[in-house]
Amino acid sequence: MSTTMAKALNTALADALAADDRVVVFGEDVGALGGVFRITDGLQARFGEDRCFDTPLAEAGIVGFAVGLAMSGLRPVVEMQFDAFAYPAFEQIASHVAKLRNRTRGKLSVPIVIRVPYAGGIGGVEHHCDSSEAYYAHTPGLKVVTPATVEDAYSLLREAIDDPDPVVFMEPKKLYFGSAETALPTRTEPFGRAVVRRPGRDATLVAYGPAVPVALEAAEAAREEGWDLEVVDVRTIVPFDDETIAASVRRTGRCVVIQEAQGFAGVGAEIAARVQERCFHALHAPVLRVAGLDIPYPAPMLEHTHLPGVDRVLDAVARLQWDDQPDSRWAAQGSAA
Amino acid sequence: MSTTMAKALNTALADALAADDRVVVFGEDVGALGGVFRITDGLQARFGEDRCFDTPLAEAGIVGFAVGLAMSGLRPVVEMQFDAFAYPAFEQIASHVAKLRNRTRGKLSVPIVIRVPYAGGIGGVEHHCDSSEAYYAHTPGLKVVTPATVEDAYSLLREAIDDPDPVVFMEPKKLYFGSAETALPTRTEPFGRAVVRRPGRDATLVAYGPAVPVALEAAEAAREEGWDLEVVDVRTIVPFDDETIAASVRRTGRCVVIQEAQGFAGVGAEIAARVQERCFHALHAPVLRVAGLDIPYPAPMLEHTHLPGVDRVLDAVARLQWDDQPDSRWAAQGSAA
Amino acid sequence: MTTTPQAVRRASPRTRRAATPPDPARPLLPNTEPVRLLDPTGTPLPARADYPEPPVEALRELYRRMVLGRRFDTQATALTKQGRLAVYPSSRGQEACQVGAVLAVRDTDWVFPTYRESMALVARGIDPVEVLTLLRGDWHCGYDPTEVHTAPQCTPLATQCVHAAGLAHGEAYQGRDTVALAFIGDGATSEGDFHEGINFAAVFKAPVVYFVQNNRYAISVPLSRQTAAPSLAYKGVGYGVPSEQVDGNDPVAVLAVLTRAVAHARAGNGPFLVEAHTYRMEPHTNADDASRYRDGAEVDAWRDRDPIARLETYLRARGVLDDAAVAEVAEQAEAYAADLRTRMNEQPTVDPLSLFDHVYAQPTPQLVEQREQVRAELAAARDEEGDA
Amino acid sequence: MTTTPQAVRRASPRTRRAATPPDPARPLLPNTEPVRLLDPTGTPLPARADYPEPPVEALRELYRRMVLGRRFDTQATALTKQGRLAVYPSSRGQEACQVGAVLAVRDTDWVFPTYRESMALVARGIDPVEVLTLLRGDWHCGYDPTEVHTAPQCTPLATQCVHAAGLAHGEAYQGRDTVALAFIGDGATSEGDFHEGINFAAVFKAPVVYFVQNNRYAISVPLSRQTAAPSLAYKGVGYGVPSEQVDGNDPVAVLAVLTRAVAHARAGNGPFLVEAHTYRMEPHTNADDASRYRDGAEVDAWRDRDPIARLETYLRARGVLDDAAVAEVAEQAEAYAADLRTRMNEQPTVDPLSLFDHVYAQPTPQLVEQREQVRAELAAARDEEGDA
Ligand SMILES: Cc1ncc(C[n+]2csc(CCOP(=O)(O)OP(=O)(O)O)c2C)c(N)n1
Ligand SMILES: Cc1ncc(C[n+]2csc(CCOP(=O)(O)OP(=O)(O)O)c2C)c(N)n1
Ligand SMILES: [Mg+2]
Ligand SMILES: [Mg+2]
Repeated sequence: MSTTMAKALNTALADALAADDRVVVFGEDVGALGGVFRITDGLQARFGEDRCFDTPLAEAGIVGFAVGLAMSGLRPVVEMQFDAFAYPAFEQIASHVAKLRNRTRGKLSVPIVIRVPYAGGIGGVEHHCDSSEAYYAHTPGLKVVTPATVEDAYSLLREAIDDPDPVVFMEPKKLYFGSAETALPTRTEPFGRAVVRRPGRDATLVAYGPAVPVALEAAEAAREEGWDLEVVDVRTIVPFDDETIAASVRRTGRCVVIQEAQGFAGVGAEIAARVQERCFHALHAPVLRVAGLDIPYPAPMLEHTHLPGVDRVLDAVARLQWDDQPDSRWAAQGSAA
Repeated sequence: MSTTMAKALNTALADALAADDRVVVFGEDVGALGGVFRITDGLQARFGEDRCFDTPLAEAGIVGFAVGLAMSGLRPVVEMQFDAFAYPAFEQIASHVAKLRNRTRGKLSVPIVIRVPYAGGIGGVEHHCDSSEAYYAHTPGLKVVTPATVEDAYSLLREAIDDPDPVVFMEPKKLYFGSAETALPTRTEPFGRAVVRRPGRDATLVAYGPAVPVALEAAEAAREEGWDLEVVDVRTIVPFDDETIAASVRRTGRCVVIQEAQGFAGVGAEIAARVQERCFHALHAPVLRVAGLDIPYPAPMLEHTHLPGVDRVLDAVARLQWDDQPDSRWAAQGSAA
Repeated sequence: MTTTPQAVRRASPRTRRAATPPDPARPLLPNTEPVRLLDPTGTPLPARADYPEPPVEALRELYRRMVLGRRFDTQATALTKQGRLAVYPSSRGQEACQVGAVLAVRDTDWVFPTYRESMALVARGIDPVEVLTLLRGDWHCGYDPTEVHTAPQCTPLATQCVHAAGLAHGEAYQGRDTVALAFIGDGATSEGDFHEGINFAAVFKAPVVYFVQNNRYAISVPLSRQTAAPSLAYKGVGYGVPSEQVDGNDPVAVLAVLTRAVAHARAGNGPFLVEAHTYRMEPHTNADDASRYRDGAEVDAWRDRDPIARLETYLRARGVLDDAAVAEVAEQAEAYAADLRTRMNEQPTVDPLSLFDHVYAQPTPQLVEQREQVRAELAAARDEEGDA
Repeated sequence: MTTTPQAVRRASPRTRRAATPPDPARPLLPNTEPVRLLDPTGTPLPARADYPEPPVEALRELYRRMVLGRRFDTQATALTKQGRLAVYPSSRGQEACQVGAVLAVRDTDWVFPTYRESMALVARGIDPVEVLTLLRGDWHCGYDPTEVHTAPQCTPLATQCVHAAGLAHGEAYQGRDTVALAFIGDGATSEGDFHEGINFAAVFKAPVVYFVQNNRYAISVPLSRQTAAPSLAYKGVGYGVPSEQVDGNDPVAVLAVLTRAVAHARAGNGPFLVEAHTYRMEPHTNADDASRYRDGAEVDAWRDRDPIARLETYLRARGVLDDAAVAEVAEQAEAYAADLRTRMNEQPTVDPLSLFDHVYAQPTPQLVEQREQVRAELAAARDEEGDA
């Protein structure tokens, strides 16, 4: 039967609450309202005010409170209402959530899940569409996971809640209400495994979260141009699956990395750097990146200009030097050498 | 005469305060104490409590207060006492400092300088040695600058204070008390220009901030191995100088990027990705990175294990496939293809 | 004999009071009951020395702008239904606060609004189309903050409390007697930035009035989840900031209390905290479903405390407002709404390349590169259209 | 005739008081003067009903641990001079707070210390070498927090206030009557996390005692730059949290006030805020130069309020402490310091590869890769040594 990602996440939370008394779900408007995206819909009614509750409006408070609850033996799952509204919690996340296990040689662990609805494409106004995954991926001690399919949404969230380490669980807003023919519960590949969503011979598109559907669409469109593209879904940014991705690129010899976030010093840069480190002699062209512009996320009217779309992906694929001519794109600013 | 970077920064602040009434300097312990690193030493005595003052102990407050002061027409220069203690200000930095100009179509600008003593190598305890530059470099609207020489410390800080945009000014703690034979004031290359610190033919070492002296030392040591290495100092991470770096790598055909920060999704990844995008056909080997380990910064006794040192740089240079044999390093995990 | 008078003096209450030091909290604490000058029916309560009633002309102007404000608000809500606005947070029911507060400050003072203050901004005289620019889907705040002395509407909660402290201190530092008026909601007082902002203002004696509209909900979360304090106005004493609470649906009281708070700040006495007890009649935004967290009975109860009806009744009773005047204001409001409607129906033109203009004063080489890419894409798209 | 009694009644103070509602702030506000049971010379003040004096056995133990604590503190400072510690923040002068607070809680209660609380932790019975592990340059907190019910010493200021609220709520949720004792300094109360932490505790009625050691400085910054409030204890009312201030150099008063605060929390009444007025006699850390921001006269004035001398005088006067007992405690302290000295002189062995063990429960493939690289480097280094 048909299920949305929102429903899969909601069911994963319900099943986790039912399976383990130590699981508690809290945040802003997650109780009676069920969350502004309804991901916690019905949980308070079913599990009671103690297990699913609203807190004072303070994100550092929410995350720090979760740290304390975890110290007492619970398994908190907190919701940040929107990506940019997790920033007030950054110190708690970077200096405590990420480091407490290490600071105590594993005596204290912080099995917290921080759910972050992120990225755009939903016509949201300023501060509601940030792609903040790189901030967390660059912080040792955090796991960073982002589902692109309904099946993964359920399975990865259950795994995140069971995981002994803190997980920043990045939920692509624009995929919340896309649905798939699937029956819950689902169990997909574990953390640390990327998945080939579409096999192809000519080039590899590496994407995660909101960029995965874009990659698949582009691969479809590329067939007309005669390109047979492989699409790899990263799924878990930390831990990262070098093997699957390197294997794919070694096979295809070409690679484009796609992310919605602003490009500079983003996760896509890490992927591009890793791929060329590992696949240099298999590459026929540089690893190219398609990313959001290096600007503050622009509100509804112009978000389509910002978002990496099929055309930009195809442009990049076209620049993968099929004629084995060096890419002229950088010549303008490059030195003559 | 001999001058330390600390003195150069202190003089730059004094000269800026003297040159422009709108400049104010504040933060924690910057007044009577002159800052825990004495960078603001003597400023309050010379310019008065109005121009250089201590604030309540709250970093979001300090940065947000600076935003308000900038709105009133002043040019605030704030000190974050240590890198990790800027995290409480992350929301103010990412959602306001970085975006206010854009949100008001340039009607309101935020010419703030946020000084961040960062990185390690000084035997500091936990939370006092983070390398946080990537968080800021990934945030559009911020300029991110980091001096590696005494001359740049003065010149870049003066330029940062005069700049119409917010600048996160990252000061490598371990270089504070290194000195150079130079007379202040100095005027060096402007924002957006990387500088070749050491010319060489065989390979390019790209580094910034605390990694620059390491790169120079490594280049010196490499001569014994018969390698003539070029060293490029990035200086300003945002805006980034593609031309100088790409020109160097096109010349040498090999590149190692060095950063002290944990490697994953760091600035070094961006540099590596950019270099291979622009210089693919000139490269004889993949662009390699030498970075801090992906762990929380380890306190004094083990920081030498964490910090990228000369040996690690030389190891990387040795893996630049001088014999044109593919790097076997990744074979273990790589697929057979 | 001689001992008696001494004995008496020693025993006298006055001496005893002098012996125990006065409670330093007293002058900072709010009245235990919200200040109220009109009862809910619009009947005047006994005049009070601490909050003199504002002049009648001010009250008539207050009435006029509240009517305009409500009409603006209903029009904006209607525009969301027609898809002309991406989203709109209504402040219906909070007219006394929205309008009363801005009437208490000068044009040269600075206002720090949240997303909730669209009505306050039009009451301040800002072009409603500019006020709605962001909400209709553009990427900037619409108005020029330096011209209207009003910060962009602030969404990251409570962050504006610190900006207001800085702006106020900076203005004073430059010898100007500007006051900063910072709006904030009940929920946002739980954020660290509220604490840091009011504390900075107090320590630097910055002229800021922190105006908390306690409308009892933060989206769906009731006040009981935000604080265990007797009321939010009791937060001031912890910062050494004098505080007051006011009936937020009593327009006369709101204007009276804000006027005193602004005078306090302008006189160099530092910040002042005001909590207004009010209620949001509409959902949080048009996208919200309020039935999930509050029942109609509660809303109905507040309908009886309508601030506009309350003021109208009072002004009519005082004989300074008659049918003609009421009709004229209503007309003005309709004209205002009609003008807004027509202007909002024109689809604004936004240039994609403008996205690169204000990220920095000068775009970085990286942004120039990206702008050229977008420019090329747009050209290609135009060509295709041309071919088609 | 019949009217007279009524008239009297109407006029009587009692009726008038009943007419105006009681101030809800009253029960939450601290005493206007810090609670004090001994004067600075150690002379007992009149007993008070609200804070009964702790039993004499507790006071003798308090004295013993304060003497040990101070000896530990001077020893630690000495170790920095010998390069055995990377840094040490002394709490000399704050012994009454450091020891009095931990004696007020049970072993099963949780303590949330800052970098300043090394003395409090040894007073709690944690091995001093473990307490100093981080400060001697290792990368972890030394002790097992789950065994000693004590969080790692917290450096990011005020962040522990939120953890304490969460821990306390989680314990209650699981049916345990644990109390959380959160230490915090005067400067750190300016941080947003103090505000958010105490507010969460208040809203969830979590059993937390927030204990502010107001030692008048945040490194070099005086209290006047942290707050304009009458005193920090006045922050409680804004959260609905009862508060008290105490003379932090009066060990008997500190123990009495903390004991009541802990009982309040354990009884399910929610958090309690205590401010202790005290003074840091040493620089902020051994690396600090206090002469830059305070003069010797100020320090000398506080020397006269030494908490240990104060308690000793009192206990001797009460005849429950004599030369022999004092000498024996001094001996214990010397032995304690000597043991610490010897154990700290052994250079600890730290395995570089252990850096990878606890970043995650299982190292990521990336960390495994990096560990192998470091392993290889270490092997190579050993070989070179071998060759040499
Ligand atoms: C830092 C931050 N966290 C969360 C949000 C999402 N959010 C927007 S409005 C709102 C409720 C605010 O309630 P209140 O402060 O009472 O103001 P009101 O909406 O009632 O006027 C929330 C949680 C936000 N904008 N900023
Ligand atoms: C978030 C944060 N900002 C800054 C610092 C640096 N710092 C360490 S101690 C200190 C002063 C703290 O003063 P106070 O809270 O009064 O505690 P005390 O040291 O007096 O015990 C500062 C600014 C920090 N540790 N954490
Ligand atoms: Mg509200
Ligand atoms: Mg202090």
